[in-house]
Amino acid sequence: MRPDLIALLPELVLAALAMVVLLAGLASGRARHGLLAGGALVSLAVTALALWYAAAATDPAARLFSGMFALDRFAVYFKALFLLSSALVILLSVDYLKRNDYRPGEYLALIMFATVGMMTMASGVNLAAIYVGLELMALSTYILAGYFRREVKSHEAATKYFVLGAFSSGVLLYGLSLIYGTTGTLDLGALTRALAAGKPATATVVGMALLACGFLFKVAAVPFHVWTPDVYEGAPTPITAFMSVGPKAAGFAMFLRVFLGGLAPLSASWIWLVGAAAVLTMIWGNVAALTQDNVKRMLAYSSIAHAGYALVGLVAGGAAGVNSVLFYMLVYTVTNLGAFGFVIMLESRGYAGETVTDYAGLARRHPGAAFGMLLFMLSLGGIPPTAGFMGKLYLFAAAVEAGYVWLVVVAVVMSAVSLYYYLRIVLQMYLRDGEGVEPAELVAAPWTERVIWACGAAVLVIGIVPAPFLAAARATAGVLGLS
Amino acid sequence: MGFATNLLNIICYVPLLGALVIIFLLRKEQTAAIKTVATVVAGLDFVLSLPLWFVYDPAGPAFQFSYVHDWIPAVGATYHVGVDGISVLLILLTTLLGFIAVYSSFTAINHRQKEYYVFLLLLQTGMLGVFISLDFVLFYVFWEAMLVPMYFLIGIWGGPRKLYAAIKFFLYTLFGSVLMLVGILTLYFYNSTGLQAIGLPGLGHAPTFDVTELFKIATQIPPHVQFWVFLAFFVGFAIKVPMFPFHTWLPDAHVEAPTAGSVILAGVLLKMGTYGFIRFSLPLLPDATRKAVPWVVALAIIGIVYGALVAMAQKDMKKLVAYSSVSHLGFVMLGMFALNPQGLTGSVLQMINHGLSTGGLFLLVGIVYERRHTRMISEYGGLAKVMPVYAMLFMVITMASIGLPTLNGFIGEFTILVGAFNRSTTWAVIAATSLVLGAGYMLWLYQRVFFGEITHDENKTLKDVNLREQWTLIPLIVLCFWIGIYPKPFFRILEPSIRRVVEVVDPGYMNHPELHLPAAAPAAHAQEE
Amino acid sequence: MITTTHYLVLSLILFTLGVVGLMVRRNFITVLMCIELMLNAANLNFIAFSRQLGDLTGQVFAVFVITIAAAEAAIGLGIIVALVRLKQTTDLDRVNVMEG
Amino acid sequence: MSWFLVHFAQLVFYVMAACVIAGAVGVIAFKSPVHAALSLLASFLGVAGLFVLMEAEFLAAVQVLVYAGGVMVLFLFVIMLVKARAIPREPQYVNRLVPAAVGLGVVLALLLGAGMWASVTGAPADAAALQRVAGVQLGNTEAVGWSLYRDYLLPFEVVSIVLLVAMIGAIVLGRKEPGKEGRA
Repeated sequence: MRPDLIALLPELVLAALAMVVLLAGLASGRARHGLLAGGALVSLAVTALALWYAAAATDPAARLFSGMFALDRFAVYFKALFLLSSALVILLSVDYLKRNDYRPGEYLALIMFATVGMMTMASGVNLAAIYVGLELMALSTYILAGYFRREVKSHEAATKYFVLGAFSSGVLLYGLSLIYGTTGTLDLGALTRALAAGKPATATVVGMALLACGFLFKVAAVPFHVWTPDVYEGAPTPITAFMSVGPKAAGFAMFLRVFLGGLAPLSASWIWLVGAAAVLTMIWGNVAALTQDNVKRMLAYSSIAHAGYALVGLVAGGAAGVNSVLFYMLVYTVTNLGAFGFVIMLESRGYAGETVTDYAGLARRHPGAAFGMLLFMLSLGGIPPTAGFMGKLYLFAAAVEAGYVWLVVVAVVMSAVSLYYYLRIVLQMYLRDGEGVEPAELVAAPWTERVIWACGAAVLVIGIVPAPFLAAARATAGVLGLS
Repeated sequence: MGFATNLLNIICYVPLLGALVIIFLLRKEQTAAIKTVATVVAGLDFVLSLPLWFVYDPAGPAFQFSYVHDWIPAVGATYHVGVDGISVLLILLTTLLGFIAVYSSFTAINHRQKEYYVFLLLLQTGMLGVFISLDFVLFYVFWEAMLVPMYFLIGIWGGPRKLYAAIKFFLYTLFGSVLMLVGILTLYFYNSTGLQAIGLPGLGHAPTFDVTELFKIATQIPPHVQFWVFLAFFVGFAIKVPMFPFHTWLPDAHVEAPTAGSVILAGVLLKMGTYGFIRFSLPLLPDATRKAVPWVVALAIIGIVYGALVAMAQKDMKKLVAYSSVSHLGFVMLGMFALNPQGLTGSVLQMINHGLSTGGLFLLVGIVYERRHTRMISEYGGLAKVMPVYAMLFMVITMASIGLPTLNGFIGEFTILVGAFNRSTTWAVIAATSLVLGAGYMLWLYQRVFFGEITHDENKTLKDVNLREQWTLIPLIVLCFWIGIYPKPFFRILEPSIRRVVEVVDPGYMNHPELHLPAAAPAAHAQEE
Repeated sequence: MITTTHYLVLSLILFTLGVVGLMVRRNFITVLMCIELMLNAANLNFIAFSRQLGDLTGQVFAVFVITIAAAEAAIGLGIIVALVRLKQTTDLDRVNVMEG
Repeated sequence: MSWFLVHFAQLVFYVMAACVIAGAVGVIAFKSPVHAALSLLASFLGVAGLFVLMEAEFLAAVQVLVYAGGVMVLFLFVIMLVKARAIPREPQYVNRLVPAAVGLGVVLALLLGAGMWASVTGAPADAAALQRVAGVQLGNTEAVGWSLYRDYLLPFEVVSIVLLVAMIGAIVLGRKEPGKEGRA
């Protein structure tokens, strides 16, 4: 096979298998949820194998498909992360799909297509490839947000997500056109060379700013976050879980690649922009989360706040900054999926499951899962010995090294504030007895619980023995044109 | 790699292991078995920690029983534990109070017992970890991880305002410790690559969080860096101590916590703040420490007087003891920031004394609380008639607390005053005057509770302390007398470690040989292993 | 002489009109049209720059943009149809069952 | 003759530009979605005309076929489907229009005033450059086609998946869901 095709093998395999799942779904209708989900999981596993093979067979420095595509360690890490998060989301969806009797085929295929889009984004070294990957991911996610069509809230979520998402794509695209026009290229490497040659034109800076706005929207940073709470609350919980990890991580992959790679010579112009966004995001996300009674909304604001922390890593830049964001995305993914898994478990257990008070006394009735949720909340708050602490330590260390001590002070103070709302949930689960809050119906959610267990174990393991995971998130220096 | 190398790990993780046994092997109905396991584990831990006392060699290297293992090579964090004289005493205090806390909870805790003992044991591991860590990341992990079980102890088994108190405790201490993290990172990068973007070049050493490595650069850190790092550490430690004006979480947490929680909180947790100062701030940031002396001492003296005055006005016994802690810890800080061997030695000794006497006071309050379910002083009176043994025990602990000669408090306070006097007569005079206040509120408390007529009928039938309750107190009382009558072994074990701190933080001081303590051993050269 | 700048100014005006429309109109269908206006503005830029630079990239990219715009429109209209079925309205202000 | 051509091209540009802007204003201003859609069509066609003027014939054709032919029909179809009762009346949108328009007008003026286009100077490149691929002189359509399948193969394939997803989406979202609807 040609090296191009070998490098693209994971995407090709996943897209092909997604179509198979789609067709199988059409053939089997509403039945066979388990079988189809199993098929989707096997597809993701096969893709992971293909990824392993492709990574071994491809020169990380090669630029394939006429300079569009790179399979460096940065890309491989993010692709593995996307496959992991999509697999967990599918596991979290199985019980949900079955209970609500929706067609599984299209749903699973859309998640897989979105994953293809994300993988393209992580590998793209040309703005055209990144843009089409982004749109593939975004369009799939719009549909998924509105997939559960009997729910009014789901519609509201899809509508808002679509309008604001399309708007941000328009802004991003306009920025892209300006950058293209003033530098004459969409290739990130050529872009760096063109920008390094001299003082950038005004139009280039404007284009960069518009691009940054579009990217900040995709990672749900303030002031482009307004869609997040409504969409997260309204969308079906498995989809909310998906949106909070996969597309967000993909957004950061793109952000790192474009801003630290292609636009690095403009860093003097964008660093204050992104830095200001990081500060606003951390403050607003955490402060707004303090008053939320709806757990999904609270998690939405919390995910906004976490985007702020990750932006700190972007501002820090350098190899340490990039590595810390990579590691943080892994930490955030397992923690957040675990937390959403708990919400899903409660919903499927017939609790109202959305307001904080529904969590009263759960530690007694579901001690295992509640302990998992305790770990997730501590991890999101950055308390050792959980993964979240290691993630933040690494992230903040990178920023201190780069000299952004004030930014880190804001970040640590806000993460102390965040404990207030994470502990509210813990407080309900452990410190209240929750008499009178009984489940309406008991439906088994075995897969959801298994995901909670797995994520809980991962949170502890990464928190106590972070070295191998840090090593995996490393070795990206040089990839983005850094050393 | 024998017993000695792993001793600290064993001491630290035995409680964790016990907690896991209780979680996985026992059902929550098996309360007797749970109590037995918890007591045995806590007792075993205390026994295991005793070799430290006998084997630790004051004349030997600075840190002993060391164990180093790779942990996060990517950032230069190692799993490094080890103890010096200061930490040996604090570890012994922790294991002893840990055992007493478990043993004293048998009848006080009646619901969710399994979780209770699990959290108590986890807390034990966290506290021990703080005292043995010689790596900043490891230290920080234990420092914060320990908040969680304490949060639950207050929040689940606490008094009426437990939720408020638990969250206040958690957020206050967390807020301080996150700033400390920024300080740690600054030190870390100063030692290695520097903070390039703000024009601070580093020293170019291999990146490490190892405290013993960082000690070596203490004198090379420029003053302005020291200042900011000191400030960051100060917020973290001062909240924990707690120093005035960061103390407001303490009365709430103490009053709402269950008896064992209060014992641990007062006995060990507060010491973590003072330990942080003496372990990190003083030897790592000597210039900033010297500059901060007037400010810290001022706060310490305000704390001493304020704590005593407020304690006097309390109607609730636990709250009274809580405010007395603010006063006593002000004393500890005063001694420490005298920055001479006497002050520092007295300060460490007073940490132990406060752990013993205040731990004892909380146990004593807990005993009557279990019987009457009130802690209001006005609810009692004339208890000496119905509970003579209790009254006697209470008297001894009270005397220990106010510093009567032949008891431990006297030795600690006296040494601190000597140290303070060497620095400034004014400090010593103010501090000494406040001792009168301390005696005042404690004796007044004693008088109101034990003397006079029995005004409440319920009190007439109160049972005296039973055997188990006596046994929770007797070790404390024995130790109080021991330190009060024959403190020399304690001085001996502390002296070289204290000397090492003073050599860094006030090198000029050591040039005056006549100021040395009589018990001083020949100055062992500070050497790192 | 019509220079590239003429086209760029025109595209900027078109883009601004799209953004204004998006902000002031609450009818989902009109909002969708405004998004199309923004994409068209970007395309005008791409083609103008392509001609200025003598580089085909802009034109090729514009093909992608048009295709994706069509896909976006299809999905947007699908959401509208579903919305009308459920709530009998295309008013974005009334698509609100959750508080702010 | 060339004088005439230059002026004719100018005339065409201004007519088309007017068409584009008037169409865009119409989209915002018309209350009736049908009128708005027809304005949008005018705008699309104007853009297509400008593409021709810039010698991007292939793009102009795509613009007419996809937008004017496909997307517009889709819009009109949906507008007919949802019927008038679903269209909001928006009585006070003018109030919102004024501040928004003023704000964006200021931004626009600032951008133009800041010399945003100062770097774009000089005459456009030789049009023949746009019809050449790997040194071979072709027509515009062929050149774009070559480029699409050769240099831009990867995005092209991804875009084809995007279209597939859009198809799935339109079906999934548009089809009637059996069972109880409108559960809150």
